[in-house]
Amino acid sequence: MTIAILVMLGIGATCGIILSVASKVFYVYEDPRIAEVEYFMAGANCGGCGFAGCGSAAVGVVEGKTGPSVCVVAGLEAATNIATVMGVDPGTAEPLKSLNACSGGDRADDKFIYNGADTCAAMTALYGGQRVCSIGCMGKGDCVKSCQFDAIHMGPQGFPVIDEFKCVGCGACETACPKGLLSVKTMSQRLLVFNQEDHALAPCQQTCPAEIDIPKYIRLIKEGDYEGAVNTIRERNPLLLSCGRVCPHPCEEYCRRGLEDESVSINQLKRFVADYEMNSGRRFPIACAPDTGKRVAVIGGGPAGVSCAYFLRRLGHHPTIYDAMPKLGGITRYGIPEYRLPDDVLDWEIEGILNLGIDVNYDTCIGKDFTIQSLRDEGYDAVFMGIGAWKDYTLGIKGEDLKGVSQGINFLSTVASHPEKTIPVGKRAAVVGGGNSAIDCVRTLLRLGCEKVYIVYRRTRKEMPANEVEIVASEHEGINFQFLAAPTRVIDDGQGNVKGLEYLQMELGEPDASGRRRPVPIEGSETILDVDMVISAISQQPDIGFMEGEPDKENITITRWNTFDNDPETLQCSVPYLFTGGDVATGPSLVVDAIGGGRRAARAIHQYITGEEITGTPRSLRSRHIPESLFEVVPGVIKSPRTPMPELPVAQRITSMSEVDLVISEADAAHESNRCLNCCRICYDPDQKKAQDQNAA
Amino acid sequence: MRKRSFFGLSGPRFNYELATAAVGDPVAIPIPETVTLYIKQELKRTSSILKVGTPVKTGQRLVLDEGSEICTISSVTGTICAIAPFLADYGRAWTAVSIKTEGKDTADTEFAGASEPPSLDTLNRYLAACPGEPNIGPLMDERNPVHTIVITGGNSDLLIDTSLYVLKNNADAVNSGIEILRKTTGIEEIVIVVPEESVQNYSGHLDARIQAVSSRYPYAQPLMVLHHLTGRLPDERGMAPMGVCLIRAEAVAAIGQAFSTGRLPVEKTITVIDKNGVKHLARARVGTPVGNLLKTFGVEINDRDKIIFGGPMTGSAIFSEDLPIGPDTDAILVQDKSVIPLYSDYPCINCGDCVRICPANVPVNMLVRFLEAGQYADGADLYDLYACIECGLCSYVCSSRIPIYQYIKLAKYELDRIISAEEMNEQ
Amino acid sequence: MEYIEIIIATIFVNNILLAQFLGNCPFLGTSKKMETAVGMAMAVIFVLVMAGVMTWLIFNYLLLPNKLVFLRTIAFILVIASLVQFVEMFLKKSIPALYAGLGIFLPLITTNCAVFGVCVLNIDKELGFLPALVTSFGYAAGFGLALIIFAGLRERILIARVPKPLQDTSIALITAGVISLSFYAFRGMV
Amino acid sequence: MNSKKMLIVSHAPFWHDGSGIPERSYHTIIAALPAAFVGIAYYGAPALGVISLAVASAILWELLLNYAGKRPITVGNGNAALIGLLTAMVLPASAPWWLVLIGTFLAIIIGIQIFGGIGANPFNPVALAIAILMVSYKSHLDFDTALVNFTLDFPSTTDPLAALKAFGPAAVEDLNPVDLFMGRQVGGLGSSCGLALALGGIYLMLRGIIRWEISIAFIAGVFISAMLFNMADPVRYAPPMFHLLTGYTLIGAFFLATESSSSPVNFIPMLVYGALGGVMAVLIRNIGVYVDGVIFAILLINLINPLVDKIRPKAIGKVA
Amino acid sequence: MGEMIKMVMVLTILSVISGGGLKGLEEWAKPKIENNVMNLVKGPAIRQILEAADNDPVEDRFKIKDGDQELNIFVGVFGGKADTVVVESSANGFADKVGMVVAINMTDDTLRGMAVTTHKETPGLGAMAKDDPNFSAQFAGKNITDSFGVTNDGGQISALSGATITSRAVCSGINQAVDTYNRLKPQLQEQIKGMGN
Amino acid sequence: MAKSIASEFTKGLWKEVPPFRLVLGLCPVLGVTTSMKNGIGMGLATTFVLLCSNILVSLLRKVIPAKVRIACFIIIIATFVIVVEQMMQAFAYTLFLDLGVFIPLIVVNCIVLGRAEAFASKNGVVKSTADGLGIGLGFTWALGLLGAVRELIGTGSLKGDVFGLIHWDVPNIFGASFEPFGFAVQAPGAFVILGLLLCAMNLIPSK
Repeated sequence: MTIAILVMLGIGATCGIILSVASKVFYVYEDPRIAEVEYFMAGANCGGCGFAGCGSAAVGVVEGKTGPSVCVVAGLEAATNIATVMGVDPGTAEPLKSLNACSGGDRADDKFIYNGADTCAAMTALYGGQRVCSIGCMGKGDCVKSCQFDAIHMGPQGFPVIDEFKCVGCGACETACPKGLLSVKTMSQRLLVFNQEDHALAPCQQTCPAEIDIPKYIRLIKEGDYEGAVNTIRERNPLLLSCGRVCPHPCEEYCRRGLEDESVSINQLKRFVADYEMNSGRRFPIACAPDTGKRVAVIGGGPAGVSCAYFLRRLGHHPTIYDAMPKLGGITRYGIPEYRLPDDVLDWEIEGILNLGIDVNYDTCIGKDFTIQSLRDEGYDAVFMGIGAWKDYTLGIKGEDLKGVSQGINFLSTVASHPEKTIPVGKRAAVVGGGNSAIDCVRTLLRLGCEKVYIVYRRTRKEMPANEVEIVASEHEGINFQFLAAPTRVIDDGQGNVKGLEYLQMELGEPDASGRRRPVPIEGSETILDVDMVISAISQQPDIGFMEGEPDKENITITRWNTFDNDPETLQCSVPYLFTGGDVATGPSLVVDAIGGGRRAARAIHQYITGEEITGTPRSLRSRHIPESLFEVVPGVIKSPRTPMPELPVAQRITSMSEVDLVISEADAAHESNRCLNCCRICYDPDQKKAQDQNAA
Repeated sequence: MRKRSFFGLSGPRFNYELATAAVGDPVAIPIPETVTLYIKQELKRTSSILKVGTPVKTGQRLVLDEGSEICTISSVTGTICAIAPFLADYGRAWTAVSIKTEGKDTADTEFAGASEPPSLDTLNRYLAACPGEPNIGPLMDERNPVHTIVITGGNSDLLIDTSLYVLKNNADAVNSGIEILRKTTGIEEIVIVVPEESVQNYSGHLDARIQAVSSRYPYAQPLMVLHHLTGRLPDERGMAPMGVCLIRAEAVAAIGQAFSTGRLPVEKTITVIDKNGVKHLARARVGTPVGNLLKTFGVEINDRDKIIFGGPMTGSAIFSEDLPIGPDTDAILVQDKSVIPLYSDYPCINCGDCVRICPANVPVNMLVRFLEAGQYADGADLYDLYACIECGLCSYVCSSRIPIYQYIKLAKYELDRIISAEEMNEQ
Repeated sequence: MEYIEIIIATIFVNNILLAQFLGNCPFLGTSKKMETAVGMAMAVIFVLVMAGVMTWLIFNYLLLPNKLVFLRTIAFILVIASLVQFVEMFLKKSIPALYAGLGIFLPLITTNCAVFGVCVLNIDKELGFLPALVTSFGYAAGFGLALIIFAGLRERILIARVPKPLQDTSIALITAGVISLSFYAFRGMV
Repeated sequence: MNSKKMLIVSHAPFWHDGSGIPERSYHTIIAALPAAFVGIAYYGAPALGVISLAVASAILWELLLNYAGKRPITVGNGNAALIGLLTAMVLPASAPWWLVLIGTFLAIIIGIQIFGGIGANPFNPVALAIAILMVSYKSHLDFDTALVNFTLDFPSTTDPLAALKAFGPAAVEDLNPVDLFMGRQVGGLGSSCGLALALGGIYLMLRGIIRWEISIAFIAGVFISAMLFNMADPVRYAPPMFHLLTGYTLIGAFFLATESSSSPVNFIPMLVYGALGGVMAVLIRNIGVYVDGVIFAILLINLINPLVDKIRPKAIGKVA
Repeated sequence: MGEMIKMVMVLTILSVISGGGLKGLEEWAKPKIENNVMNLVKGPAIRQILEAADNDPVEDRFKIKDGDQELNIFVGVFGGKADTVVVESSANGFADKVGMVVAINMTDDTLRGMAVTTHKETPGLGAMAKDDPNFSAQFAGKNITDSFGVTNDGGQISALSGATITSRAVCSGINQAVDTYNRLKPQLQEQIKGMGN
Repeated sequence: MAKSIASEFTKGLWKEVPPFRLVLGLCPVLGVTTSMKNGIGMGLATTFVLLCSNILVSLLRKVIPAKVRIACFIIIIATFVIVVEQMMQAFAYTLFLDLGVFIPLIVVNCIVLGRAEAFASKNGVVKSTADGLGIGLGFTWALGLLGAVRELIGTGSLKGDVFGLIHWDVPNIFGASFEPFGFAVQAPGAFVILGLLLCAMNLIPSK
């Protein structure tokens, strides 16, 4: 026993002493990270990684020759730790995922028959490849071959399909694709993608102000993946319930099916999935990037502000909304009547967004409770200005100060702020204007018990800027239209109340710069409309009275339309920390424009507060279209009727504020989504081929 | 197409065409209704100068933007009818300018005013897009001075007569071109490389040193000539550091002609080889659609045929009859679908035919495996990618029918991209 | 003559990797590139000879006289580990050039069964000092030879169109199997 | 767009010499057939059975793996049939059906397919299969035991190499080289007739399908090393001609060592490769444990093929 | 410096604990192991070569000093006469040492038999030394005055095919056993006297 | 917590089972698996060492200085290897003879040292126990499987026992006329069969 102990003592002590002395004597400086990385490796020096031992592997990691998951023995946990040492994203919080832009594949036409090396790269080297579409997938699968993780396979349509669960975001496919169709992006980067000329975009997506990937969400609806569809919309538009109800859907104008048949009812499909989520009883989870600790003040809780705050939050920042009203929603709540967008729907939607971790200060008004400067002083890294356009233009005629004369937005918001909806209204009312808010006013008046309601508009029905559906609906509800009528004065009953509205009859003259024919008054055609209430709803402008008290007002430039001067690409104002969006940036516009603006501003703010260079989107496609994607004819379409929008019967709806437009059924949604041609830039799935495939099957 | 001989011990032997008396005079091709010219520059949205409807004259210099060096020379008189981006081989983004011709051919006078005295700038400005595409760029590169100008008198591929024909019949123009080059560049060392069997046709007639090379393919390939003269081949940095500038005989003739007449030449001599292998010589305006030439010689094109710009070993197949001939198109080769060899998806079986035929001693069998696997850098480091002189003989003999030459070109192109991307990153 | 026989036996006939199955992990790990394989082969030869000598001395002069044969596992591994670490540190500081070519492979050797296994085999066979030295060298050279051959083959296999489930380790093992089979050729030659 | 003609676009060159893998395979089969016919003539129906089964099963294995791996069907290139034929030719005529099946399985699947199909195999598939069979089923591949039930009209009814191994050169010295060359000896059913094999080999060399350097170097390697052994001790080691004409020497030299994907392509490496194979074959026969060393010798040279093939002429224009 | 001391200390203490513990374990296990070796390895082999013996040779064993080594000697009783001793021996084989037992008839100095006990030879080749009865049978009855060797080296033992090394090892092992026997013969005779009966 | 311990245990059984998923510790895998019995015996021996060393390393992880930790781990592992060696000689001597030099070689098995360094030196005792046991048992079944396959193909039968506790004897599974494929139990066969098994494992997803 003793000898054994002594021998071991000798060996142990000798080894220990030699090693510890040697470690001092032969000390060589190394990057300290090498030791840290090595600490997390298995230390078995097994060589399983292909490096000469753990030390070499650690050097490899530090020198960037290999990734953090190099050690096969130590497993996942060690990989995470090593990634932390290296400052590489460990791939848990914001995983990089590969994304395929082309959804054309086989259906895109060929320009020649290719014979040669079986790789996309080689094929692309010959006259840009065989596809006519300049960004079409070649389908030879260079990306499939490049993927070490078996996450890409060639789909049945001849373009690669990515398995998001297997994808680790290594970026091999991105480099492999000669056409640059695959891009590896984090969720944040994906949220901030804006349409560009060289993107694979369907005409509808090019048109959408919020740039929603419409073909994708319709495809997902077709496949029954409603959650996927909702998430697709949410990547671009947080207010899908509201937009599903109030959006005038410019996208449908550009629907390729519309050229041969009726266009796909895109907005109803959006509303269908949005309502599906609301009625399913659970909120589909929304992922947010890891916290960055940056704070942003968002002034105004309307669609622009909410959208901006939502995207900032998903990018990991901390937005705080300041709103003058007791509830968020801005114009969508206070300017759009209950029967179009019910309050509880809006509440549900906004709650979901605020649940992501957005703080709100209600009833705090800029100019009174705070200034832009005070927010800066509070330590916000950037400020978003989204107060909208709430100041109505006045008619500028005599008698506007009479009792019974009010202004559109003012009127609508008063109605909206009284939940019991018992606003005293006159018996006969005239609303001046032809826009959506005029229609909203008349239809609201009707519901509030007004007996006879006129719309007074100085041009004809054809020129009315309001949505066609709205006009039709108000016609159904029995609104009287007084076209080609220019109000000249409000008539006093002698006690300061309205007795009537005098207007001048007009006729259409030569077209003006906007292409509309200019109304020309007919001399001596004054007519009096017998009303006791007049609402002017001609247009609005931002109310920027608070700027008077703003300390930094010298530097903040205001345009002559009372909007904040900004770079239209980045929405940055004349002071670098201030960004803007929505009506206050553009003048009165669509809700969906404001949402798009909020996202654009969020991108610029993100760049600003993370210290990046603030850039616009290169080759941006804002309000432009890719010429080659606009067709004259669309061969292969078999006519199929568009799903009509279900509505409440007229008798029911004019007696209450309940919602007029109803949601389509699941079967109708399936039908409607099947009508989609699943367009890409220049290719699409013709119905004829679908029918053939079905027959064949 | 030449098949393998029954006894496989000896490799195939190809010889270049030697301009013989049998080659007749070129057939003049009428001026087409529209010509299309390429400006070798990407079209960014719109051009600031050229618009649809702009009138142009023959010999007018066309550029996309003010001050741009890259130009083309209008070969006809007419009006511009279309400007579109064009994607050439290996991702080169060009701009195609189509001109609708008018009845009368009016010559532009800008060059006549600028041609005296001849200078490198003038050459670069007006002649870079002339028939034969003189390679002026390297002569202007001050960081990498050129010490030798090599005029490749031989044809760059089999079956083609163009170059030697020009050299033989335009000796005067070539001589004055050489003189211009001497004068403008100050380079004394100008070498004309011709196949050895034809040396006696030229020696004494031409005002430069005549260097004979074997008339066996691929000894007149540009890279092979370069190796013959310098003992080296360009590496991944390209030709620039080698101090040698290669110019085709036709380009030299064009230079000579331009300065002696004061008008920019706009006609190109082309060898047309039809489906039966019959050769015709033609002269056509640069930019004439291929279809016009083929129609003149009664060549019918069907689906799945192949039209090739250039010769059978190094040419480039095109996808439409409407594509125009360029200033560098020496030949048009048409193949019927019944004779087109198809590539297959077999891997290399290591038969070694390629290695034995390779004039550059490239270990093609290993190289192609690495290239197929996409390991371009390893291929260059371990298996002499840059020793390849791009003759295409390996693909010609490959039993597995691997498009080896395509892989090699692709690898060089991809490596080039990687290197330039890295340089971008470093900056 | 005896030593030549030992060398042939240890390199070819009784190859440590292919017949004795020792040292397989680095065999698979370091054979992907020829450069690595050569470095590893050199490092193994270097260390194995040193370790063979050290362990032989320890066993015959320390353990055997004290009847502590059972402690050889712990004693050997400790000695080998310390030796390797010491040499590594020494090279890194004193001969950086050698370290870059050979030293970086040293850590792989601590847990290389081949090194430890050969030391144990030497003792088990009760070899004398010189035969033990030659045997160690022979085994190490055999290891290097197999590694270099394997790396040569593997360079080609790595770029071949091996079916997906067989790629990498799986096909490498099968190749190693065939190499091992080929070495049957040397059977009975000594 | 549709009215346009669809032209074929490919990269240069636009000519091809017309050679292809199927041609190579079929010509090699043609070259191997005479030797196979000699085997059938000597051993009768069983030999024919082994050959047909081997060829059929080889094709079947490849077909199965093509389907399993969802890869293009490659049996049309004749390579599987060739491998099957060669496998049969080295087996004894008495090989039971299952042995043939296992043999072709090993050759096609382990030998070629799992490495990625034709061209990817680092080892000669036939040599690999036979080597595995040799170490697994010794008795079936020992010609003396295997062919015990055959009545053969040969000068000696024992395997000459086995006799040499067991009893030394004295036991085989009265064997006539002409008889051996004509295939009148016990051995693999298609590998004993030197004449037929040499004819086939010369045909392949002339066609350029196999490289003459390898075959000649192999034969020279066998001859010279056998001669040296014989000179050193004629009592223990047989003369070179004997080694050349017995066993698998000639089939190895012409058909196995020359298999393209496991052999070098450069001149010097081919000579080294072939010669080393010949020397190893004689070494194993003379001092190793196996009766015939050709199979293992070929596997061994396959191993060093990637290494020796690195010896090659300098590429042009290369500075270093 | 403190850290260095700690390093050395920890290493040393661990070594010491390990060494001490293991020694204890070894002492406890030693008899068991010896017993195992006797019963499981040598026993069967010895019983096999001395199948005809009247006694159980494994029971009847004794130890004898040879220099500073202790050797196990087993005794076989034939026809009531203890005339056979079994000596252990080993030699280097192909992979590792080949252990064997050699039975020697003391009356006429011939081999009564031998058997391989432990080896790590290749299955099918070297391992046949243990498994192939024809091989070991060659030795029975040979006179120990001859040196044993394989035919290749000019001896009389035909080697196992493909396992010349193993065959050589067996021969040299027997030669060693014979040496030992010759050296210890007087003591052995002394010991076995009185055994049997 | 309970769930994570369970997952530490089960990951070794399937998701990270050496040597199929973590291609490590190959020497014993190839060397001793000529039969199922040997495979399981070797696996259990390794499991014992793995378990004990994991526990001890985990207990001592705060005491051991970082610079000499590898040396210390090696001492700990080597000690347990000797324990196994002695115990096996005392209680399963025939198995010890079959496994031969591979028992002391457990000390250089990458898996053992690797788990000690990568897991036990950074985790608590309970987790380390679960990890050691899981990986060890995973190793055991992998070795057993490989042994069984080789024994079956190479001899046509399965026969053996584990420390005399469980016996199995399945003769002539493929019928009496089966001629065993001797390659399987020889050295090269070990590589090839392990390679093919790995391929089979790759076909089964790890989730």
